[in-house]
Amino acid sequence: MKWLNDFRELFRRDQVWSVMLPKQVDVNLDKNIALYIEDLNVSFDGFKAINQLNLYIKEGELRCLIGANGAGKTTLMDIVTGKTKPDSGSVWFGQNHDLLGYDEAAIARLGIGRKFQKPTVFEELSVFDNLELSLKTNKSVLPTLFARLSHQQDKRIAQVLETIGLTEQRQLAAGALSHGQKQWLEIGMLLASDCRLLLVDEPVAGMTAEETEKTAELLNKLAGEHTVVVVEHDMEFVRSIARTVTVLHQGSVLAEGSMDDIQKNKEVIEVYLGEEHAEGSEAAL
Amino acid sequence: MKLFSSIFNFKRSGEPGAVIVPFVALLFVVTLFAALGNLVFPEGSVLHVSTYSITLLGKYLCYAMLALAVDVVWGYCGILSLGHAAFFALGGYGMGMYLMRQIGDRGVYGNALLPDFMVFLNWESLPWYWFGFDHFGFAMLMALLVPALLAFVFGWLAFRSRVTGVYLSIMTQALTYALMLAFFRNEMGFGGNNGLTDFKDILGFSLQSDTTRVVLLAITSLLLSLLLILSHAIMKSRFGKVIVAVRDSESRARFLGYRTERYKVWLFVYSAVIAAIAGVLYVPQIGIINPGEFTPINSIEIVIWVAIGGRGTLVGAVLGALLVNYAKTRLTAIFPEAWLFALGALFVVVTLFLPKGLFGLAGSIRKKLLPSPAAVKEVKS
Amino acid sequence: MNRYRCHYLLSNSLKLLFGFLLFVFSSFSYSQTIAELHHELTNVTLSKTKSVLEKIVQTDDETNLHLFETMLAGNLYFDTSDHSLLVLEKVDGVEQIKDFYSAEVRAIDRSDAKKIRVNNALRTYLRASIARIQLTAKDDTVRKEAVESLYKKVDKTTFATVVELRSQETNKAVQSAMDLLIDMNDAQFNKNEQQRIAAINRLAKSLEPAVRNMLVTIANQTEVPKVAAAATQALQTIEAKIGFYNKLDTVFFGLSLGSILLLASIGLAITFGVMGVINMAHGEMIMLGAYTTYVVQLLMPNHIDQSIIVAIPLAFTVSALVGIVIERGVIQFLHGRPLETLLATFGISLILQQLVRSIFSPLNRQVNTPSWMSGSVEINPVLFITLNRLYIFFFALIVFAALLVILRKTSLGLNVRAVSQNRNMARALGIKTARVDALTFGLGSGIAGIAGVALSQLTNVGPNLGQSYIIDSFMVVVFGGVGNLFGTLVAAFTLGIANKLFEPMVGAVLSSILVLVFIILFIQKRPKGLFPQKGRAAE
Amino acid sequence: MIRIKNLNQHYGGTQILWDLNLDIAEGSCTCIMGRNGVGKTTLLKAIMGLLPTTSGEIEFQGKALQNRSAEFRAPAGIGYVPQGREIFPLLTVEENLRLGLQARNDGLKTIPEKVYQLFPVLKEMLNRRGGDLSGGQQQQLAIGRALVTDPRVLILDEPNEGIQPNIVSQIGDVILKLNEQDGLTVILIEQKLGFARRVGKEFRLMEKGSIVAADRMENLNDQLIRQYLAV
Amino acid sequence: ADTIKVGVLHSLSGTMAISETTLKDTVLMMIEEQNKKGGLLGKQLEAVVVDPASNWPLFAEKGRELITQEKVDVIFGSWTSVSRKSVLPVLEELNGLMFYPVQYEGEESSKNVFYTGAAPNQQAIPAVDYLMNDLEVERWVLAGTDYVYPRTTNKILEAYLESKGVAKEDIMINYTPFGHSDWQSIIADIKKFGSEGKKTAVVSTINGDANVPFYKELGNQGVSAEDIPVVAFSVGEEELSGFDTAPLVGHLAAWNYFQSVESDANTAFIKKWKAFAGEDRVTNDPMEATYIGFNLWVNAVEKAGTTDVDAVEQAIIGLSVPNLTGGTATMGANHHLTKPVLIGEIQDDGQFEVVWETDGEVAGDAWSDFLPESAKLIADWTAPIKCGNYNTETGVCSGQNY
Ligand SMILES: Nc1ncnc2c1ncn2[C@@H]1O[C@H](COP(=O)(O)OP(=O)(O)OP(=O)(O)O)[C@@H](O)[C@H]1O
Ligand SMILES: Nc1ncnc2c1ncn2[C@@H]1O[C@H](COP(=O)(O)OP(=O)(O)OP(=O)(O)O)[C@@H](O)[C@H]1O
Ligand SMILES: NC(N)=O
Ligand SMILES: [Mg+2]
Ligand SMILES: [Mg+2]
Repeated sequence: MKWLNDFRELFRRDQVWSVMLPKQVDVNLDKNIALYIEDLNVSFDGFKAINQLNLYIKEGELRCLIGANGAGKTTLMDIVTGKTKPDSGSVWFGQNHDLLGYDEAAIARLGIGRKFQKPTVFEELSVFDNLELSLKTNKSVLPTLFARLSHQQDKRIAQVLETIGLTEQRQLAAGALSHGQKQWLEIGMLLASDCRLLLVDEPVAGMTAEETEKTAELLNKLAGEHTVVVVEHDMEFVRSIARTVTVLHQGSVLAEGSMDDIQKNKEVIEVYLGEEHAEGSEAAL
Repeated sequence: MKLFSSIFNFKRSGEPGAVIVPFVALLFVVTLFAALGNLVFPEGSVLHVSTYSITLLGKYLCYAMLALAVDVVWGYCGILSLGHAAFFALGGYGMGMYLMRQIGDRGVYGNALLPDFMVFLNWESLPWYWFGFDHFGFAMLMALLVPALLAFVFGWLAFRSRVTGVYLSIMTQALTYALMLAFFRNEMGFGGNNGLTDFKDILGFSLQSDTTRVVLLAITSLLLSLLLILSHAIMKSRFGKVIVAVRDSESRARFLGYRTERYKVWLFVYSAVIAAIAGVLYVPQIGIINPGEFTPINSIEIVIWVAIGGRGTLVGAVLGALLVNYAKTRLTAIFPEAWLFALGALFVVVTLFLPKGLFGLAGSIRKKLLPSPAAVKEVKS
Repeated sequence: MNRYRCHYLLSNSLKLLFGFLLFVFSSFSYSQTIAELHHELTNVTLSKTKSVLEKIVQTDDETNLHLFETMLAGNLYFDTSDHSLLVLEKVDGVEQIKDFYSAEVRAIDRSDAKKIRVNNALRTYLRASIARIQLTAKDDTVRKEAVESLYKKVDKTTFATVVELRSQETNKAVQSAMDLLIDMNDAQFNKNEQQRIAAINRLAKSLEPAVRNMLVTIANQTEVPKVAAAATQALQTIEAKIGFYNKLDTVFFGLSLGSILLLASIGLAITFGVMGVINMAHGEMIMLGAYTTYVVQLLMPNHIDQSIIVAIPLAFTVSALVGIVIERGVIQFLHGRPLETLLATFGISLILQQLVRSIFSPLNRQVNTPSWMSGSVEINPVLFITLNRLYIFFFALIVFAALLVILRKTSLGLNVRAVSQNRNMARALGIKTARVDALTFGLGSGIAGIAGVALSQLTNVGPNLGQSYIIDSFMVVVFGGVGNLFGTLVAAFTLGIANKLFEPMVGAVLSSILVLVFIILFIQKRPKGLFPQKGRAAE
Repeated sequence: MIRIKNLNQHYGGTQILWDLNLDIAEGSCTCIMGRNGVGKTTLLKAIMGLLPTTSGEIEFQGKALQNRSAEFRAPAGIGYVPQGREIFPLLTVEENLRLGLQARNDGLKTIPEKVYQLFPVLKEMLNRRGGDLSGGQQQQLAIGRALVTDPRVLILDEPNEGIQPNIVSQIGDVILKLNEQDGLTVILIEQKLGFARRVGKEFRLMEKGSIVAADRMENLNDQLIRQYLAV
Repeated sequence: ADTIKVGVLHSLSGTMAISETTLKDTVLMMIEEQNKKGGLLGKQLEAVVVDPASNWPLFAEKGRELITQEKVDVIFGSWTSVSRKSVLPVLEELNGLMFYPVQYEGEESSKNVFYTGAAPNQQAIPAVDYLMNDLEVERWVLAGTDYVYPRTTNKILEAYLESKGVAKEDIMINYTPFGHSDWQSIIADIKKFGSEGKKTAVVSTINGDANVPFYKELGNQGVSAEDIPVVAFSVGEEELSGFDTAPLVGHLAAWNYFQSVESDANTAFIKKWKAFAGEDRVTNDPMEATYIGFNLWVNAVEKAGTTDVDAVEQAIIGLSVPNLTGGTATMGANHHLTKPVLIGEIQDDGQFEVVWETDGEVAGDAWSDFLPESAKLIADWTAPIKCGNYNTETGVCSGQNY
């Protein structure tokens, strides 16, 4: 009877027709919380990937999400960005946006950007074009058709290129980049998009120690103005950026706290860190 | 216009764009030459161009436009439409209906109101959907609007439901197949299998006159040039980049905030309109439109023209259409009983040895001859 | 069970019997008249033949059955020189001219033997006459059929004969056939109203069309209202049953169409569904299979019944080999460019079509149906299942099962899936991708060839054969879900049955259109077909 | 065991490997390092025969490989764990593993238990599609699959990418064990110095498509690191 | 020119190649023979063969090519009505000449076309008369492929049957798409329709490829000619050679020629054909129409002393040549021939046996008398009317393009 409800909706007197409402209301962050995730559940063919998960991310925070392989970190990001629909639970962006009711594009337009675990870029477009498409602009059809690269935007892209060290490859097709370069490009796309909330899945996989450091620096700089959620397995890296760390295990939160607390946590050591990375051990070879 | 400013900026725009201006110029020269050759130079003169060649050229150019339409969606957005002949045919039927109404009482039964095929099938009155088609403007509007609307509805349904890849291809094929069966039915009121034919004149000009033919050819050539330039401009715009991005990774584009389904729908509609224009121009030059135009094989052939020319290159698609159709004309005349071997072999050989089509071949020959400075730089870096 | 076949066997054995009898009696037994009549038969025009036959029937001569059957089969000839009757028979594909009476082979020129022509009216008359003679035949089924042939129309004397024979009849089936005839007679002509009604009530159990037509007539005769009412009621019972059987019929038609779609598309489910080659030459692989069947029949003209069994492995081999050549020669160079395969295979399909056109001419070729596949099984008078379709239905299921086993249980099956998903990684694991590709494409093509054998039994064997199935095949594979064999099975039967459900309502043309629209709309609901690839990787 | 001489390789018009020379001794455990994009993956692909090489020689156990097709190399004893995992996404975990069996020379028809001991998670997921696994799980599957082929030399391209820390150290243990106890030759591309130092016995540094430094791991000093690995 | 060029416009590929290739061969054979006789007007005939590939617009293009580029003097071509309709404007514009050899729906008479196949009154109507009078048929199934020829023919037949007092519910009409291959339901329906007591017959205008599956299903479902005879207008010897006719013996076809007809001309023709095309080849009605058309053209050219279209057009009217069934074919002023109508029964050797024929030749009627609008029209290309669609009520000619 969905159509009946739709129909009724059409004649509600307390509101104008939904099509006539202004398209997007800005995100309300009164409570200083950017992302609410409550009682979330997802299962795939009976396998529970996310299990009664609750998580709150503060506005401007840089949050690290760690957890065993298969704990559900990527799946969580999938849900927030609208790729996967959960079985139950709620995901709100600010006070006024129920993300579960939106599709991917709408969520992205709210200012939620994402870097994928497996680097995904537009392989046949040049590095430059990849960045151009990521810019924060009006992304409707007509404006895009008549859009022109402004001087500012051009400069912004140049800046990003510089940051990610791909200035020389700017006209190269993104598909021809090496794995690590693609990682950088994707980070660059995040930078260009100037998102409110960044979801970054394993940014330093395949990077050298020094590049890792540089990434950490970058993310630290982003935090504050942007809300950043980072998933990583590189503990050194996590330590270098993290203020709060959340540990996921089998789809729910196992522990949350500062890096030091986490590294002491017996359970976390057992299921995730192993002795090597436990607090007090010969840390970080 | 911003759109057009980018066209002339060839230094940055890479290869396909760079040849559009020369190609359009060539097209103009050929058209002019053909027009003069047909109208001014008498038969027997070396410069004479026969009416046969004019109609043939007109047909090729319509097909070229059709190839352009397919290249826009397939080459740039990866939407392999195996049903574009449907839009072409619908446009053609729109024009055909206008031409049919122009016959007036000059039909064999002398019935001013009804086309002949309705008379001998005992139709009492003109069906409602034929009304207005005696007005050229309305008929042209419908000839473009109906295919556009069909493309919109089909695209809106399919792209919104995220029907992609071969699923989409086969559905477009189902679409044109269903339309073909429907138009075969005499009850539909479009002349059944025989379709619409025996046209007399267009806007008062006799279709049999050479001048009309030449003018039609010139219009076709002009529109083809315009559409080529417009399509190029669109593909060079940011819209075009989004389209390519959608082809690469549609979901990634969505995560960047692009409503990819809308981009696809509009591109699809644009392409359908090009196909419809091609159909509109095709019918008066060919003199018949019938459901055979809807056959799925036709749509597959269009795709082949594009592939042979080089997809995603616009001019390549146009050249592919011209080449294949010229080859067909020649081969059917030279080896009426074995030309299919030659044509089939051509398809196989081009696919195997020219993965990027003829246009790609031209490009790589040029590269070999004069390596671009950019390439040299890349090697060193 | 099989009408033609029974008839054939019977007439052969009777011929032997008569040959023997004739041998014994030939020297003295012919009355003047029958010989004269036979002679007259060779001299009349087609329109007068019937009157001569009527006179022959009057004689009740022993040769009549033989004469009528030979004539009915179109084998009765006469010698133009002396107007003696001849029989033309084909023995192992060779025509033999025999003497009608002695059954001895006669050494006369074929052009000297002229046919005694028959037309439909004569055939009807001959059949009725044969039936009358055969009411006393030895064979139960022959007797039963003789009685049944009287349902439509029976004359007084013959009816009396039946009534008389009924008391001596021992076979149950023949008895009930006779009873039905008697009931029909009673229902119409019995003076006793009670008995009439009783007969009508008994007839309500029968599904014979003749019974129904008769009841309609009675129901419309209002002179005796009670009888008419009984007839109306009996009709209702019958119509209800017929309605039910018609539904069964539709289902069977749907299953049959489905099995043909399945056969046609199952090879494509491999080359396209599993390997990802948009194989426009698939239809031509089917065509090659059909032509192989034709060639096999040419090579063994006297063993049509066996030819089709021989054709199956041969068609598989031919199409598979051609498939392998295509794969090695063209498709292997197009890996990772699936759309280009469309182009190249389209070119190949043009070449193959033109090739058979050049070799076999553009005309359709005649493929005969083996006797064991022709005709139909009569389940009851309103429900027949044609044998060829029944066999093809089971054949399709067997082919499907075999394929499933190959893909699920052999390493080829695993390897082909691996290769199609990630060619380079498969190579890095030591899988011989070239071999896997060739074998798989060969398998898909070979199965298309087998489909050709089956289709040769139903449709044209001509250069366009493949064209007419290619669109349907793609539709089925896509509707079922690319890469899912089980989906292909379900899709084929769904589309088959849907088509046959729509057809009686809106006609064949609209029903095809409706099915297409249905598919288009369905795909909106399930963009990856009935059985989509699920999971993350399917994105 | 593997000897590469003057290897050159192009992508289209761009040369990636420049006269590359490399020697891998039997039983060694060599770590190849270098910045992003210097051509490490390209080198491994060339060894596996997945890319056509322009010129040069690749020798394995004394036999020239460069003209043999890729299919030949796994049965010859090279196990490959590619960068980016390259799992067959629509095959189940078990099928992914079973594919490795065909490259074995001993005709074994069942997946060796050893693999499950090393990566218990695989046993749990046997009937799941490979593509559904999490990134880390896929990585384990990729290593497991390479081990199923029973290789003489194991080539790993950044095997720890996306792996949880305790498993990383497990993988380190596994590699050490395979190398030291089973005598398996190992070539490893690794960006994380710590891990490289722990398991590698030798190192090779790459820059712009050539090997620019080669030595025992102990001798990997800060100067080299700064010169070739820093950004 | 030193040769007289004869254009052949028949599809050699695509769906119609099946039927049309034979006609191309027939023309080639006739040309060869004529050349052996010394050609025409002292010149050799030269065939120009093109392949319109079953693509209807291509007929117009190739027609133009033949006339303007190849400068042919006459064209033999076309099979389907739509292909003829496609090339017709070109013929009229360029004043070409074409001989069309296939039975068709009528409703046409062009100055530039001679129709040597049957009009509906030379095939359909006599066939129905035969069924009604000789076989006492009372119920009718009109089954056809969904296109103009069957539609029109069935319209005419429907009007005709109703005029003979057949009730509407005793007529069942069924259309199927081109190449229809699944006949199960339709034949089951026909069986049902035919089992209701009245003698039933099927009048089939099923065309081309759909016939083989149709007859196979007919045979398998056991519909015998004695129960429900099928009389076909588009099934000839050529079509029958594509299948096993044993189960179909007794079903009928109406044509103006059968291979089995015994006449000296036919025997000679068959012999020539077999020598030309192959021992296993058969002849059929459109071949006879091509034969007649060719001979008429040759005679007309000789009579006119030129190949000029206008002269030949006038010369040919009233000209007679022997047909292959022992009679003569005379070209009427309406560009249609006189033809005998024959009804044949299918034999198990794939031939037809004539079971009925008209007493003499029937003149072809371009405009059917059984369609209200068309009944008013006549075609007469002789003076003073000189028009293909002359309205006898208004006295006006319409629809001419030259
Ligand atoms: N579409 C799917 N179908 C089936 N199972 C799935 C699907 N998506 C995820 N899973 C399962 O859900 C679990 C969580 O996966 P997820 O990718 O979120 O893990 P993760 O925390 O990101 O791990 P990693 O650190 O290894 O990337 C895994 O066990 C995975 O197999
Ligand atoms: N398909 C390709 N076409 C063109 N160039 C390519 C291609 N693949 C890689 N390259 C280029 O080759 C160079 C080497 O790539 P490769 O993948 O070997 O680097 P890598 O050393 O493995 O880097 P990473 O540590 O990031 O994985 C890179 O500069 C890349 O841009
Ligand atoms: N004229 C016909 N049969 O189309
Ligand atoms: Mg993950
Ligand atoms: Mg790499």
